[in-house]
Amino acid sequence: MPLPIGDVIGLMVDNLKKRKTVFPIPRKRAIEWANGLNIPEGGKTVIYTGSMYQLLPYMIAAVKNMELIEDSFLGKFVFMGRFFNRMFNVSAFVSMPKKADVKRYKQIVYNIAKLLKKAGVEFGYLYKKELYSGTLAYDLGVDDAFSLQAKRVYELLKENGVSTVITVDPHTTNMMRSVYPTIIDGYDIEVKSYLEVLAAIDDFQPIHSVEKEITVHDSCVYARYESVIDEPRQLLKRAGYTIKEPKDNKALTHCCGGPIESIFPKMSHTIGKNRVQQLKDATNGGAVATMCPICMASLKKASGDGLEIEDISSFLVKAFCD
Amino acid sequence: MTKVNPDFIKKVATSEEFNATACINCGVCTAVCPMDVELLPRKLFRYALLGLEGKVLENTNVIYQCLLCKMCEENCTADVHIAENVRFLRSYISKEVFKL
Amino acid sequence: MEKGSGTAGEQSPPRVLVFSTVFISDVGIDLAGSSHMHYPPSSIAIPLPCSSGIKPEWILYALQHGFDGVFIAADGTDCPFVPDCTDRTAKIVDDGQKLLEENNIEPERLKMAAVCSVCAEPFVKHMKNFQESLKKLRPTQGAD
Amino acid sequence: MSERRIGVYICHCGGNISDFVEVEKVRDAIENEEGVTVAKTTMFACSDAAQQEMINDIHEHKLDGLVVASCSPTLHTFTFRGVAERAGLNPYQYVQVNVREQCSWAHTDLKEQATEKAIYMVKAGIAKVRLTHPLKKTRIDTVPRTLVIGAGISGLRAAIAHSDLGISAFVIEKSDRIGGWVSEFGKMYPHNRLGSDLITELSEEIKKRENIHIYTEAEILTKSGSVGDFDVKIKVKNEEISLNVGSIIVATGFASYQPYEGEYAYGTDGVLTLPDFKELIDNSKGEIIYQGKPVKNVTYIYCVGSRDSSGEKGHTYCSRYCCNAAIHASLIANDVSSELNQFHIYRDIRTYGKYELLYREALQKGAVFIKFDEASPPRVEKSNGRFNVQVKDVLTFGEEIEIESDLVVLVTAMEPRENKAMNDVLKLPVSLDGFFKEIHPKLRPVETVIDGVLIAGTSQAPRNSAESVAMSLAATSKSASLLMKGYVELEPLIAMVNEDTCVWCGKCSEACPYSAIEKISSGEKEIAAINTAQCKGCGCCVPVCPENALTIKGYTDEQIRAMIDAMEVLL
Repeated sequence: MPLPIGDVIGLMVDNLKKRKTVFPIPRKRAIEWANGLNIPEGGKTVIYTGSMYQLLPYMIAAVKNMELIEDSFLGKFVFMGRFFNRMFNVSAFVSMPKKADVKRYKQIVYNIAKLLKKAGVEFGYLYKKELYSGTLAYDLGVDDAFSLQAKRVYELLKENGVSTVITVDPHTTNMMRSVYPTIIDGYDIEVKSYLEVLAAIDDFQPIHSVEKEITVHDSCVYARYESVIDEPRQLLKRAGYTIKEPKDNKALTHCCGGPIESIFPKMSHTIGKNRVQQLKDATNGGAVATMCPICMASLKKASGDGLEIEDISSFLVKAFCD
Repeated sequence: MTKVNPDFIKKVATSEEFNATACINCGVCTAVCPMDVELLPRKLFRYALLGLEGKVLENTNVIYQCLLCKMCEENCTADVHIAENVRFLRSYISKEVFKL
Repeated sequence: MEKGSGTAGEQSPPRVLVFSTVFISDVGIDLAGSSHMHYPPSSIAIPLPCSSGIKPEWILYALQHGFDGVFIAADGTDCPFVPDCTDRTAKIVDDGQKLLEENNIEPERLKMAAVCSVCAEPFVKHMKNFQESLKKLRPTQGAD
Repeated sequence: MSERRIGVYICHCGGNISDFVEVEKVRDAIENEEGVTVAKTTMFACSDAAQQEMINDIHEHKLDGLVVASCSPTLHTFTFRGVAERAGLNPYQYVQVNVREQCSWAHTDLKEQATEKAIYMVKAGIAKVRLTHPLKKTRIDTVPRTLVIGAGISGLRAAIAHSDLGISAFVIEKSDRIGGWVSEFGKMYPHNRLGSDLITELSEEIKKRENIHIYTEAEILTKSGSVGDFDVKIKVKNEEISLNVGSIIVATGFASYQPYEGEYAYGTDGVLTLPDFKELIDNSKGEIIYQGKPVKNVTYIYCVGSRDSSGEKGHTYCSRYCCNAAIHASLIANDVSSELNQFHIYRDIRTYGKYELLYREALQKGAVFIKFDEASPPRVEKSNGRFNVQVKDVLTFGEEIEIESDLVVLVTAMEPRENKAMNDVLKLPVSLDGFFKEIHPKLRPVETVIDGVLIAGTSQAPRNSAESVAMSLAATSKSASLLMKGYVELEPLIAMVNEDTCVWCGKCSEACPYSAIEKISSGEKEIAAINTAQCKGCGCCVPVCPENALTIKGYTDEQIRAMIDAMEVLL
């Protein structure tokens, strides 16, 4: 028996409305990736994480719990969680992330910022003020909650004088670049993915030589929603990697299964496995590069230990940074 | 036997945000869908267009199973905004059923 | 040349001369062909303006010169020339059958039916039935 | 050896003939026939190149006879007569042999026998040509007047178009008013003008003209004479009037299919035919009210009386106009009441061309289209004053759906009008569908086998008013090109008298349906003489002559015997 959809969504929506994020995590956890980078607070151009990478370890843990109760009688009691969640941060209790996961996802955002710095991009960060983009609420069709969140984000950017946003994941890119303008009148924020920013800087050249075959796993959202297809390839190529393409790629990329993980964990896993097979068929001892935290989590889970899967930024820092 | 609900047609099928009338029923969307669920998305949209609210709600699970990955949309010959339509059905259910 | 009938075991199909009409029955026969309806290829049509203009002598001549039967695909009531075409053609058939009898040819070898401009199916049926009934008759008397 | 020099061309017709008849074998079999000078096969005998080749051969080999073995003579007799004429060969020394419709297509199952049959047919054609003589056409002066039968939009428009060209038109209309169906229509697509306004406009235009005469409650009684010069008797109310016209335009329109009792609950209040529904909405303002109750849901059932593959109750053909008409009506209904819920239960939507815009508009306005299969038609039941329409939707692979409706509209077929009395006079061929039949749907779309009698509008096939008017103008241009030339040339394939053997018994004259045979004196005796303008070449006089003195040119005793002889060969 699948989980009661309405209640699972309700849990997330309640969180979004009350705690401004779907999976509430301690604020300091969300910003600790920036330690040691000396990124100024605020500024006209800011890096915007939307907490996507930082949330992932918590989501992985939460889904694990859901998976356990998906087929058990406990599934019926999810609504009770929703009821208590209004008073206590239930999801934070039930989902204790693995330390290794926290570290891995923190490192990715750190790497991205490092790449931007190395390329000479000047940017700030909103630290504790930064908000979740609301993407999950949007996907689940909870329009009121989403639009509330979108407006919060826009107000935040305006209050801090931000005019350009550099995003680090496809979902936040899509929300801030393509969806917000449809619900916010006069929306005037320029939004670019860090991959687009880096690819456009011709002077940004590698300092270490790398030799490896990398299979590119396009994110559905980057490839089909935002047409970010060439940039990751350009950067990998510039870095010196040999690019491999899986059977379904670019605009016809195969989904990792991640988007439905919070409601249909098992089905999501099957989709992930199908994709992993395609990636394995293309990869011959090399690695797979993802560019979305959800893709990475789904594929890692589906592949077990059989395949090296890393965020594209991890491969890029090896060539471009010291 | 499922009853047609004209109000549902007014709220969903003819809503500007739901554009499945352009569908030519070719079925490519269903063929390329990684979910491999017969109902997604062609038949589901057909239910919506016909005003079969009962059938749509009966399949709430399937509506949330969509990955919104847009593989179908990329291959759609009739330019149906499939992902947006699915999202619209979810938003309908969120409001009308889950009361969110 | 000789007629190939009479070879033991395999009798060649009866040859039928069809007198058709340019505006009506020939059009019906055309339709049978356009619709790829099959009838025995040993039926061949000579189109005339109107079935009321057929000479009984021609019928006798055909039966004496290699044909086993003559079928008049008459205009019937569709005739663009004369409203009483059926009666006129029927008289020709009467006269023709008398002429055949005088010449020791079975009158059954002459048959008439109205075939309209869309009578594709009836025509095919007539051809098949007429061929069958001709097979039951002895070989043509007057054949060379 | 014959002194004749005949060219024989055997057509592949792409593969229509050559796929089933070995044309080379046919050529080989006939090339040594007596009189054959040229024997060729050709891919498309009707192509310009092939025609030119024939002309060159006629010149080069001084040919005096031409045989083309190809398709039905109905299609290309005039084409190849033209070829002969252009090459200086008398067109009546040409014979077309129908090895397609009457051979290759009819015997696709027996290739060998089809080839043999084709050989006989071509040999017969050669035998016939061998006995041809040059013939001349008869010239008849035409009268610049036309008779239009039917005063609907097609007939009225044809009358005005004739008048524009200086040709007088007599319009006869069976009913007591002009305008036909269109005069009863409300808003029409795409201009949204009222049908009744269109008819008023035509009628005003006609009033201004002196050379158009309209007779209502009028019927045709008799017709004699020939193309260019018909004598017609008409009955107007109780009066008989004689008219002399050069052409006749038949624009008698269509009838609307009447569903049988119980067909989709027809006969129950609230089940309407499309014409009834149009009347209802044309007279509605602000809200559609049926029998005192407001209408909220309307369900249309398409193809009622059309596309019945069994042909038992309805017609087998598609009525073509109805998808457009029903959708257009539904949009007008939507204009009257935008709150209306409309359900279209269809088999295939055939809103061709610009009518597709109507379909789109209907979709945009929220109409629901449900596709059904002929094998499981919708069921209509009435309960508590409303209809419950049940249908299996093909596009959801047979989902059973129930629609509550206040009205059920049966989108009914167009069918041929009952015209027996008229057609007893005109003798026009009728197609399998019951509509009047043209000589050729593409090449001669408004002409009938009766020279000078043209068909227009829905008397010929189901079509909408725009298409009907287009056909009526096509018929007008055909009629006018005939009448404005001042004369027509009649086929010379008519009767002739053997003056030596004729002894004037008068039997031929009695047999002639056209009063074309008269007694004349020739030297010491009386003989029969043929009036070449009256004779139609039917041949009715031929078998009645006790002296064998009559014959039809092109169908002489010698020719028929020669054709039979040519086919008298081993099977």
